[in-house]
Amino acid sequence: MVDLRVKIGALSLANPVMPASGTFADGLAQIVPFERLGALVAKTVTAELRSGNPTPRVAEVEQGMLNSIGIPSKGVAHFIATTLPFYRRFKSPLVVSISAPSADAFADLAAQFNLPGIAAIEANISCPNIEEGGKAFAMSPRATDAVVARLRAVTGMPLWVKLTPNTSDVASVARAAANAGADALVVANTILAMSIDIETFKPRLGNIVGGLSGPAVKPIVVRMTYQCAKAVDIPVIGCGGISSAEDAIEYMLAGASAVQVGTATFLRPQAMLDVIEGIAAFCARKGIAKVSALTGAVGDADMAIDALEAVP
Amino acid sequence: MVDLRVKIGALSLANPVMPASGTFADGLAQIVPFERLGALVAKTVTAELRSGNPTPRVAEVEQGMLNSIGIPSKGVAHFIATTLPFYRRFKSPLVVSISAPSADAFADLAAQFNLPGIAAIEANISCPNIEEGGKAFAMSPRATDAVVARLRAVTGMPLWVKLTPNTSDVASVARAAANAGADALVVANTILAMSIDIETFKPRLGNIVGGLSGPAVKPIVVRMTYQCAKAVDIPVIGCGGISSAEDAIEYMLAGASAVQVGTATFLRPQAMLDVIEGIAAFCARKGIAKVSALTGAVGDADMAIDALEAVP
Amino acid sequence: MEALLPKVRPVPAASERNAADVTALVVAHASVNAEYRHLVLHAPDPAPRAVAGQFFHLECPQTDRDKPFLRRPMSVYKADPRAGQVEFLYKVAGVGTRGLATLACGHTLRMLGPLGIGFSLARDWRGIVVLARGVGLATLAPLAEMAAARGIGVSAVLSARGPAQLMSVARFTQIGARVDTVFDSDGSSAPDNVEAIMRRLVDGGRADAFFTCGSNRLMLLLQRLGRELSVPGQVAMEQQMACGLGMCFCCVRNFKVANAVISRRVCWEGPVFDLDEALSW
Amino acid sequence: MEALLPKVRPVPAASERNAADVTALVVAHASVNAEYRHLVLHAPDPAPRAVAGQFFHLECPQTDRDKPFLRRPMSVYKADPRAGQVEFLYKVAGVGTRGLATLACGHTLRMLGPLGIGFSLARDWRGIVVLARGVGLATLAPLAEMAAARGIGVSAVLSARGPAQLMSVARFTQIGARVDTVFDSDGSSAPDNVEAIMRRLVDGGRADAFFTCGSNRLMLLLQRLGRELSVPGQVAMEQQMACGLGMCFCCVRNFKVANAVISRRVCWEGPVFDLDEALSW
Ligand SMILES: Cc1cc2nc3c(=O)[nH]c(=O)nc-3n(C[C@H](O)[C@H](O)[C@H](O)COP(=O)(O)OP(=O)(O)OC[C@H]3O[C@@H](n4cnc5c(N)ncnc54)[C@H](O)[C@@H]3O)c2cc1C
Ligand SMILES: Cc1cc2nc3c(=O)[nH]c(=O)nc-3n(C[C@H](O)[C@H](O)[C@H](O)COP(=O)(O)OP(=O)(O)OC[C@H]3O[C@@H](n4cnc5c(N)ncnc54)[C@H](O)[C@@H]3O)c2cc1C
Ligand SMILES: Cc1cc2nc3c(=O)[nH]c(=O)nc-3n(C[C@H](O)[C@H](O)[C@H](O)COP(=O)(O)O)c2cc1C
Ligand SMILES: Cc1cc2nc3c(=O)[nH]c(=O)nc-3n(C[C@H](O)[C@H](O)[C@H](O)COP(=O)(O)O)c2cc1C
Ligand code: FES
Ligand code: FES
Repeated sequence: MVDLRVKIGALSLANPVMPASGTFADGLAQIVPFERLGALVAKTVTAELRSGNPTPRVAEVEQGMLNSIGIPSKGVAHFIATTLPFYRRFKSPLVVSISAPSADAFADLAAQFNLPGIAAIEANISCPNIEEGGKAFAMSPRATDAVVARLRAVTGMPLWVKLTPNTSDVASVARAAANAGADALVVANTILAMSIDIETFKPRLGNIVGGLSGPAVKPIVVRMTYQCAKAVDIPVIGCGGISSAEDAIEYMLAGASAVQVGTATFLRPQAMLDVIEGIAAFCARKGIAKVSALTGAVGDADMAIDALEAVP
Repeated sequence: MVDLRVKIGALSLANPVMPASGTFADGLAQIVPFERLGALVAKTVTAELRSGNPTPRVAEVEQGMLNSIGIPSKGVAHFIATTLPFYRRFKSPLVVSISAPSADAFADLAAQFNLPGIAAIEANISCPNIEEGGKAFAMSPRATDAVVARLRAVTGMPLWVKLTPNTSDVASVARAAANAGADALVVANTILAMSIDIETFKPRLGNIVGGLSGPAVKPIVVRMTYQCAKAVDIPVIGCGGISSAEDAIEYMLAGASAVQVGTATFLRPQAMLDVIEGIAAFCARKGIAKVSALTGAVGDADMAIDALEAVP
Repeated sequence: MEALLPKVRPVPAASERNAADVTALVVAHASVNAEYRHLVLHAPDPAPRAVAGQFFHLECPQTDRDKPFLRRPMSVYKADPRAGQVEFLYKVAGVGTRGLATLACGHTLRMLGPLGIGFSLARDWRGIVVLARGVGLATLAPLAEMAAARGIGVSAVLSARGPAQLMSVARFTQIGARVDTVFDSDGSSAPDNVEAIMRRLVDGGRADAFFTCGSNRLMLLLQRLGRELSVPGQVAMEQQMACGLGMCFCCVRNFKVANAVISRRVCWEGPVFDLDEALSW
Repeated sequence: MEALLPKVRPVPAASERNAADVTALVVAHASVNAEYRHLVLHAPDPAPRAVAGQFFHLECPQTDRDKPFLRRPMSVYKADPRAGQVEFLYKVAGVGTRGLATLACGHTLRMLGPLGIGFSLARDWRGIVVLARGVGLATLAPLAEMAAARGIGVSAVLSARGPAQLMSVARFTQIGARVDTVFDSDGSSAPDNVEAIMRRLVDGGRADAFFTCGSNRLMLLLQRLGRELSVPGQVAMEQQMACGLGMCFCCVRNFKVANAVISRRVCWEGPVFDLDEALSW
């Protein structure tokens, strides 16, 4: 039997597979026994009511989808009254994803979740920061440091920080988050993208631009996971285009301690279960006793590099 | 008959379709009559001999490929002696792509191409800048300004600047390039990515990371093209995942004045010809007399935005 | 008041729903006219227990030309638990439905469902009026059968571009529905005429409730009449979907409830909504 | 010295080459053994004019399981301009070749070629020795025929895991080649034994040149012998490719020329290279 348990800091998960925020809700309980998931990750919640973006909010592209949902939220009070009790029925640890438009607002929100039944806070800092003209916090190490430090000050909970791929230097952002006290990083949110209907000349999303997710982003986010895992000592959770056990294993080899599955669940609602079973089968076939041994096991040290040398 | 001509600053092209640098060479002349292309874009040349990266240099992923060629180059002298005379045999304008490790070296190299038979210089500033610890020039507006200003000082040629998608804020980089005197922008180079063979645990590229190109990047680079075209007044040339006339039209609607085709030529060597014919057929069907009317014609002004408003 | 049930009906929790992702077998698949196709599948439980107004999320086949990425929602056109069958009536519109159209007998199809909330019939209704156009027919045909099975009379007004585009008339006449057909080709589908027919049906005591699907214009007409004549109604709506399970919030539409505009997920709170609350799309 | 021709031969310019991207028709496709398949295509000009050592870049079909993105290079196993046919012998190795294996008679396949530089035979050679293993057989079989057609004697040493993995022996015997087979299963493929066979062939005056393909180990053995015994040679090499046309510089390998290590594109300067210059891979 393969030992599927992994540790994300102080938190133990029964297996390394969990949903990505915003791609998971109670409706999936019809198909997937939530007890079998490594963790449950709720949709990002904001302090206030938010309506989200205009429709259409989704468009499909080659091997991926664009979304411009825009974090609709019923607010923190509704979340605590309704969503939290629902998820507490399952024994898998619950991760609460939060978002706010400033570092102070983030801290205020996080402080309201010092509640039993919550295993970790995931700070979705890929959202616009009103103090930086709407640039996402996670686009810059400085803004990341500021918001994570404020969050750390108000919560003793395991604090996960979800980064954006829309940045020049994800490793520096990762370091900033780790130094400011993050317990783990989630790499990453969606990549800003766009699609136009050439018959109507209209953008396919009501919001004009949106986030790309699905298989198309995997090689980009695997690279970021590798860079982040090299840059920090805290666990990295890989997220982007994972739809099979092979994808999850690739992320783990690149340095991820666990993975989140998003878009794949829309295509195959039982995708997370397949990933868990496939990882176990892979480890069994390879004689790997603990899945945690995969983390960072990429063979990049002893690469046979040709001694190329140019002549005219 | 549809008028396929487009202008890139002072330069007139017979049609808006040209190859992407590094995906085009004399070998294609067996398949594609070079006279039919809007322009010819040579592989990036450096001042000195360079060997490029270790093998494997290519890996395929879903709807795309990774490459880590690394700009092997036989140097400027060989280029002028051999490559230039070859391309000069064709009447399509020749664009020479150059790369160097510092702003000064860029300028030195560009100055050597003030030669007849060259229609434009494409500065591939997505390459590492040794003065910024190896970060690509085009990752920051400041470094972009510095290198483009130096280039502008030494060349009266049309100066195209090729941006990298690996940046937080491509619009600011675009503005920096335009303000420093670029005549056009090429948006964009490849996206840094990675792939690991889960059977061997080895990175699939000898260089560990490489550039993602092909259909997978299209929605991301269409978005960047849109952002850049909104940000600057100079023409933008779209490049990333174009393999059909539909793709090219989407880029033009987003704001591109012309397009470059890269990876698609590897899959279908006659891809550029198909794109040219397809654009002409599309314009004819839509009653569009001039292909240049497509540029920036996306219908983003009068979007029907729902008045969404959340209540609990 | 049972007649108002759709308005106050609470949205069922996940634990009260019964969707599953099943593999269904194509047993028949044929063109109905130039645009529409009729697909019959043998499907394991719980699929054939779908009720009128519910839908399935279909994994459309990839072809050389078309590579649908997301699933596509389709209303159940007929579901027969005893025969273990589910049927769809669909229009070949784009990437996904073109893929679907390539399915041949013996092929399999992954489908998730039954999803969403179907139509509700109050126990004290004696007659309902169904106004359908285009794809709306697919959604409303099983409603007519459900009503007939409960002893509720059905009057159907079926609108189409022309007689060649009309479908499923037999589905309505077989259950003894009174059928009016209106066409663009002869002008009978004009709003004024449709309104006149509706008023006659209401006057004739045949309209304890209105049901519609498939046309924004007809929905607005019926909404106005319903408000004027105090006839409750239900509308089945469409929206682009990703998950079909209430998770992604892609599929929202706006509704007017009291004085506020709220957004609801078509896949989870719908696709059947109270006619009075629906907003134009 | 014509015997040294491969070393000084200039790489032909694009204008001297004749590749085209053609649509070929599958006329036969069968398994040769558990791993290898033999594909016969009817192909328009210039495809059937390919010479031994050249290759094609094949657009492998996508399947539900496999979505090859890039084309795959395959040596021409036989090309017959009169019959208008091109044949391949390939090993089902991964995504692309699994896709290829699904082709049935009547299907079509896009293929770009002929590509690269084939084998060269000096006019004054009387006998050549061919040492092949695995996929190398596909590449060297047509060379043997080309040599025979020019009146050059062929001695072939064919290496395989066991007799069941041996292929194409008839292709060699039919042209009157002297064939030695060596196997892992009985130990006869051990380097010492292969070396002994080679030395005997050289001593017997049968080796004006060595040719090999398919095994790094055998390539190194032959290189060492060639240097010691002053026998020139050619080796056909493989490398991952994207374009096949010399454009992308993906397919480079290292060669030792004089005292420098240089890189060459397998698709453009090769795939056939001077044995003496090749470096281990
Ligand atoms: C609950 C529900 C039930 C439906 N029932 C039926 C049915 O029984 N029969 C039927 O023919 N169609 C039905 N539809 C519509 C059907 O889902 C779309 O026609 C289909 O998804 C189009 O997919 P495509 O890939 O063929 O077209 P695409 O290429 O995706 O799009 C073609 C056009 O249809 C629009 N479109 C795409 N998806 C949807 C969608 N989900 N809803 C509305 N418009 C869309 C696009 O914007 C575009 O204009 C239903 C939709 C919903 C939401
Ligand atoms: C000039 C040339 C001629 C060739 N002729 C033949 C032939 O006649 N018959 C034959 O069976 N094979 C031949 N090959 C090898 C063949 O191209 C590869 O086996 C094939 O591309 C593998 O593709 P795949 O998708 O099935 O496997 P993949 O899943 O792509 O890879 C399977 C394994 O093969 C390796 N590989 C992939 N592509 C190549 C390549 N181009 N060269 C070397 N290794 C590769 C991969 O690294 C991996 O280890 C030739 C290669 C070249 C370069
Ligand atoms: C429809 C949709 C909604 C999303 N909503 C959120 C969200 O509320 N909060 C968040 O942190 N990420 C959100 N994401 C991003 C995902 O959590 C995930 O980071 C991304 O989709 C990449 O993973 P994938 O390729 O597996 O989908 C959303 C993604 C999608 C597709
Ligand atoms: C094999 C390969 C080599 C490339 N070499 C260069 C280069 O030398 N200079 C350059 O500016 N871009 C180079 N590029 C990037 C392309 O020009 C282009 O920007 C990128 O591939 C995106 O376009 P595509 O998706 O159409 O391929 C290369 C791309 C590939 C795939
Ligand atoms: S389709 Fe995802 S919430 Fe409705
Ligand atoms: S495969 Fe592109 S240069 Fe050889």
